[in-house]
Amino acid sequence: MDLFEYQGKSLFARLGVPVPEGRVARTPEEARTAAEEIGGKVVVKAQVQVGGRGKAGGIKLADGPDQAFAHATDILGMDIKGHTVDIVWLEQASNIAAEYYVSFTLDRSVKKHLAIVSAQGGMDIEAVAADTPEAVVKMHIDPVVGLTNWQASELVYRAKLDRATARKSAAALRKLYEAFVSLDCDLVEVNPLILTDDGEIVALDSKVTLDSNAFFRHPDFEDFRSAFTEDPMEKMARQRGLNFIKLDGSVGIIGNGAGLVMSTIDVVALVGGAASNFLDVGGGAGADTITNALEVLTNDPTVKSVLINIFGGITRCDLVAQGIVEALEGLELQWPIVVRLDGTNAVEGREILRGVVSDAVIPVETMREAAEKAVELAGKG
Amino acid sequence: MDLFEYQGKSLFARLGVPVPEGRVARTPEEARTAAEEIGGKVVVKAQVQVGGRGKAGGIKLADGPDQAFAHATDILGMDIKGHTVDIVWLEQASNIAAEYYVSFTLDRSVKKHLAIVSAQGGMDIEAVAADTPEAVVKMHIDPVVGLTNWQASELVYRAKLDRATARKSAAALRKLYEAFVSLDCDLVEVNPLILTDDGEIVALDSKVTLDSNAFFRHPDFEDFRSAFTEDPMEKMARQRGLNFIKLDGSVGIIGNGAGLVMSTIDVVALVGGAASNFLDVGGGAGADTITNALEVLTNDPTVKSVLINIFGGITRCDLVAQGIVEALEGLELQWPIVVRLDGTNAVEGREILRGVVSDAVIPVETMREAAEKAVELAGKG
Amino acid sequence: MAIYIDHNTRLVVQGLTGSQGRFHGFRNKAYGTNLVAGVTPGKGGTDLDGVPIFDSVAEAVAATGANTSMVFVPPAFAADGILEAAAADGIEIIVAITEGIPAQDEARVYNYVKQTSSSVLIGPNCPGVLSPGKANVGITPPEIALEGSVGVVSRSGTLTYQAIHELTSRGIGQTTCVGIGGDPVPGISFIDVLERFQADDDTEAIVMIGEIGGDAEEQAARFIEQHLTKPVVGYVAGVTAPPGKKMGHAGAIISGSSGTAQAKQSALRAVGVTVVDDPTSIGEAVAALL
Amino acid sequence: MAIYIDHNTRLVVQGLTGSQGRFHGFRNKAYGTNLVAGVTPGKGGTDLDGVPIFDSVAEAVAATGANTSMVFVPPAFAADGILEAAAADGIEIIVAITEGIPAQDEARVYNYVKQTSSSVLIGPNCPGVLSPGKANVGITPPEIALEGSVGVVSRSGTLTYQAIHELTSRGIGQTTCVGIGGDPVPGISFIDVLERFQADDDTEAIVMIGEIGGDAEEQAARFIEQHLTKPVVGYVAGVTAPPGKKMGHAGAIISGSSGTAQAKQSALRAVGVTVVDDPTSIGEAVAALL
Repeated sequence: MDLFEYQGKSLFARLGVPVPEGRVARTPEEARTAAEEIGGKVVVKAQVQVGGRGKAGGIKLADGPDQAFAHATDILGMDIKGHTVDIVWLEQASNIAAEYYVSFTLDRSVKKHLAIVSAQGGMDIEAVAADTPEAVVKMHIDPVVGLTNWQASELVYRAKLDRATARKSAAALRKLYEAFVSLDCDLVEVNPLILTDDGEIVALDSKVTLDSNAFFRHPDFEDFRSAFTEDPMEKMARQRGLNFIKLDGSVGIIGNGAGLVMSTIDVVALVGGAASNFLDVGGGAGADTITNALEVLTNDPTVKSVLINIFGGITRCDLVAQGIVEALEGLELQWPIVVRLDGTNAVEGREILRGVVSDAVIPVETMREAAEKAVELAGKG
Repeated sequence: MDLFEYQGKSLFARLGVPVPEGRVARTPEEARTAAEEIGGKVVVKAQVQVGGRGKAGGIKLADGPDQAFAHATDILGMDIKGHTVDIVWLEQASNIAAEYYVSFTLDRSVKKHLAIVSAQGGMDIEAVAADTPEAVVKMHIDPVVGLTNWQASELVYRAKLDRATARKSAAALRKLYEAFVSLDCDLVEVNPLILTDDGEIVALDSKVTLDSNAFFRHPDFEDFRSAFTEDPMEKMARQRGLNFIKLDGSVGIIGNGAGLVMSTIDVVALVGGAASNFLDVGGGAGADTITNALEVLTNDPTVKSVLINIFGGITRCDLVAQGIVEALEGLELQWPIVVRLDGTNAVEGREILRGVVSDAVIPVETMREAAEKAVELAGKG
Repeated sequence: MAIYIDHNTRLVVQGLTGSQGRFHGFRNKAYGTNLVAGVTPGKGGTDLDGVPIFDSVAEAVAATGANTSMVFVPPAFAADGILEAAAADGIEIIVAITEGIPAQDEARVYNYVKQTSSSVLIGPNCPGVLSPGKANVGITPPEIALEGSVGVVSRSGTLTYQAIHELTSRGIGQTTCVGIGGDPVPGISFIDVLERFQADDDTEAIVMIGEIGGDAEEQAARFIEQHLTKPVVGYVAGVTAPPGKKMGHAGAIISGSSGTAQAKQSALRAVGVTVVDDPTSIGEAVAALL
Repeated sequence: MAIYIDHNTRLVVQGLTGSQGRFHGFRNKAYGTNLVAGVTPGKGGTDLDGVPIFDSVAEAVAATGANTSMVFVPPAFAADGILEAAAADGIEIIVAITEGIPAQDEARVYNYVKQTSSSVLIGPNCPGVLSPGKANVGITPPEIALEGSVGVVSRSGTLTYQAIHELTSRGIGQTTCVGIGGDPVPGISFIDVLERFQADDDTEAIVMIGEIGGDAEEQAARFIEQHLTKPVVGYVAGVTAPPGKKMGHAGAIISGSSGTAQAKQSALRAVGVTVVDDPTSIGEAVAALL
């Protein structure tokens, strides 16, 4: 789960990473009050889960409450790469002496954590890495013992961060790594981590991705979600325990297992169609799960046909068929459903479907055939 | 550094290990007040750094403040194996359903931590281990990852602790191990760890040895010492950075390095004498260090002669000789000093001593010769 | 022959008394797998349908000679369960089925097991291993499989079934089918399995199913070029996946151009792998190679 | 020949710019040890009397080809320093001189280094290694040593000097003198050193100095019985030490009857070691065996 900048900073503060003092505002008036409370010059920053907000005009310096009000008026409601700005973060303006880049993530390739540090933060770090790779220092960290003192120190010196404040930088790296591990993050990125005029190290931005598999250890993290403006369909799917992502085509896809669903989307594309979504019912889906999945798709006007592709393992095909029958009875479905069932109890499932076969429910034998039929139907719809 | 029971329990409480509510008392009157504050039946326990206080009458149950006063009167001032009782600990009496033994320490033989757990705590655990070794479960713990959940669980089940409260016992083991590691202990021993009538797990005793090498991480630990009645000579030596232990003989020993000093004591015994102390000046001793060491020994009336045995490495023999000369000038020494110098700057050191050779300062060539001479002089003294 | 599991497998199931553990453990037993023990702390000394239950893996191994453990415990405890299995002398193969283990736990456990144990870790979040006609340790429905000469290895659960199904429906049997799981830090990787298939005399061809994210397929391609003489049919899911979107597997995150399905397909084709666009074509492609 | 260090040693000193590190590092250099670098974070790019200083061991190794590191950093940072040396590719030998490292740090570092690195850790809290005529890495005063054919291994610092002195004063030289340190969790133990002396053609006899506490001497006795053909002279300090008293080395704690000097002497005598009662007799005893 990707956090807003201000949410990530609240986590940094818990671990003792210095962050500028700031306030959240959802209206220009709140922004004015926030600026008054903070005092002095403040930075008004759009809170969106996408990069490039600075270039898009989503970050502005205000010399006081009135200008904060004006900037918030401009920024709130702004569209940045498809994300509408509902929240601004106002924080004390910093005197920047140097801007660093720091991140911690998992390097799947070597199955260890990876630290990336550069003295050239604040700008497009990918461009820095491409143009001057030696300016971007990478180091693997064994998750068994974590980031050691010597590694933090070596990162600071190899990346050529300011030598006079090396210990403070190394300490900040250790705390950010501690946040990465103890808060179960998939990513902790700070760009820029700044050195201030008076020699302090401060996290001026935050990009934090939380591992939702670990929320049982951090029950309060669920609260972060309340700040997000979630797509209603994605929210509905999530609340029903379904893994849903909206796509651009017209064939609704329901399947069990992420790999099979991805593959189904590919095959739909291969035969000339386009999926309108990714919807994985997971393992062990019951009749209810299938009904729920179909109900989610009724909210999507772009769907013209639906493909249900199930290879039963834990999932039983008879329950899937039962769920389809129940959906036909209880929901007003506007599109035909192509169904392919294989694996556990497939024979029983096909038998159940036989009773409802019509122009609206079309059983097929193979995945490819299913894709072809669903695409054909979508073209007609 | 060995802690008193109540000090160890204060550390357990920090980590969330349940301990009975209690108070310290140094007078019978304080004991009465403590018993009033605690309420109900209380146990009055002598605080001494030696085992076997129960058998010696150092633990008594009181049914209220008056009896607590009476017991404290009996116990305070009592001598238990050479230790005078200055402090009693009063705590709420517990309803004991079962008594376990638990300890965590380092197994030097395999260089890993060792957990020892038994369902037969409360009594002499060494006898249990000797008579029924299968009742004492041992398990090694890799210090790199520490005590895992499965290990805590396996310890509980293998040691046959109460199954209904197994999770609580395992949690207590984890917390005690956490104390052992995070508080830098050489030993954490709880005998008994009890199961109460109402199903709680409580540490009813504590034996904690702190690693003084790690005090830089725990500056508050130094405060524990204020409760100890330290031997004045040992205290004086400690304050001067000398490693001193009182022994029973008449030959004072000063040397550099624990191994050399131990060896010197052995050789003194070999030639028929007995050392009055162990005094290691450590590496890099200066003239002051030697003067300090000699001054410590002036407080010991049992000393009849002193043997200074130095093999200079970091330590320079000329500085040692200088220290002896200064001590002769500044202190009133009641005994002769036999001096053996070898290693770094030994030639210079012997040259310095040549100026003060007398019946009171006798340079010798070898360690054995030094021992023989010192023992001979002690016999005359 | 088969790899990882066969007639010599002596299986202990950690979490056998849970509903999933029980269902799949006994389905594996019904298939002929030698299920010797279950482990559930606190239930030691009882039995479940004749299978003895122990408080710990060590006790189960001591009493039954188990050499393979299947981990079916909830995500919050699964990492600890893997450590327990790896620490038990005698457990050679650990098959971790559990889905949803925190990534930080996986990273720690993977590295620690590698540093301190010779046990082979398969998964977590994988369908397990099936050696048709010999043993099944995992959740793959065994009736779709057929004993034969093709090795199957896959990052995706249901696509593994799909691949097995395509082979079996053409009468092509399998030596062993291995689901390595799609999590960020899987135990064994493609390379480990490819190496075993190469060394297995009965395996004549290999089916490898990849997906977007990471570079495991690219690493496998380099290994195939250097060490494999047997023909490989490959399939990679996620060709049309939008960049940067998570697709249910935490593993399936595309970063920049690396990790795309196209890049993986190209890498595999470049080393002679027959890459198909559609899982339905897997059977056909293998048939053409045998 | 010599063991651990010789003419091929390329030494980096962690903490060379501290007063102790400087004194001993340059005394080692003066003896002929090839001191190639110092490491002090923050002082990288400077030099000390012509020896280049680096911010990290990895940089020092990359720039100078150092293969041996001596750790001379304060106790609070020494465990981290050992980890750094062990992680640096190319560092084969780590000699940790620092005294006073917390026991919990030692336990963690020892096990982690063993699990993840092939580096040999000597110490901590040891006088180091001296191969007379070849190299000195540590704090042993080199002028007391003489090149020759006796190997010395000891848990105690000053008793090592004493033993070397007794040998040299009788004209008996040494191949290598190794102080393994008296801390609760030393890196290499007697057995590791005895094994190297046994394999070293130039070493004809061995002097082994033990002390009370632990069971390292008893373990060594078993090893001597099974693997050693060269004569060994042993000495154990602490015969008259009162039970249960600490004698300055945290290691020197007696528990019950095991770990006593008498038990150690008996164990060594039982496997043919010539055990002397007095360090002054070491030279005589060795002379009788050669």
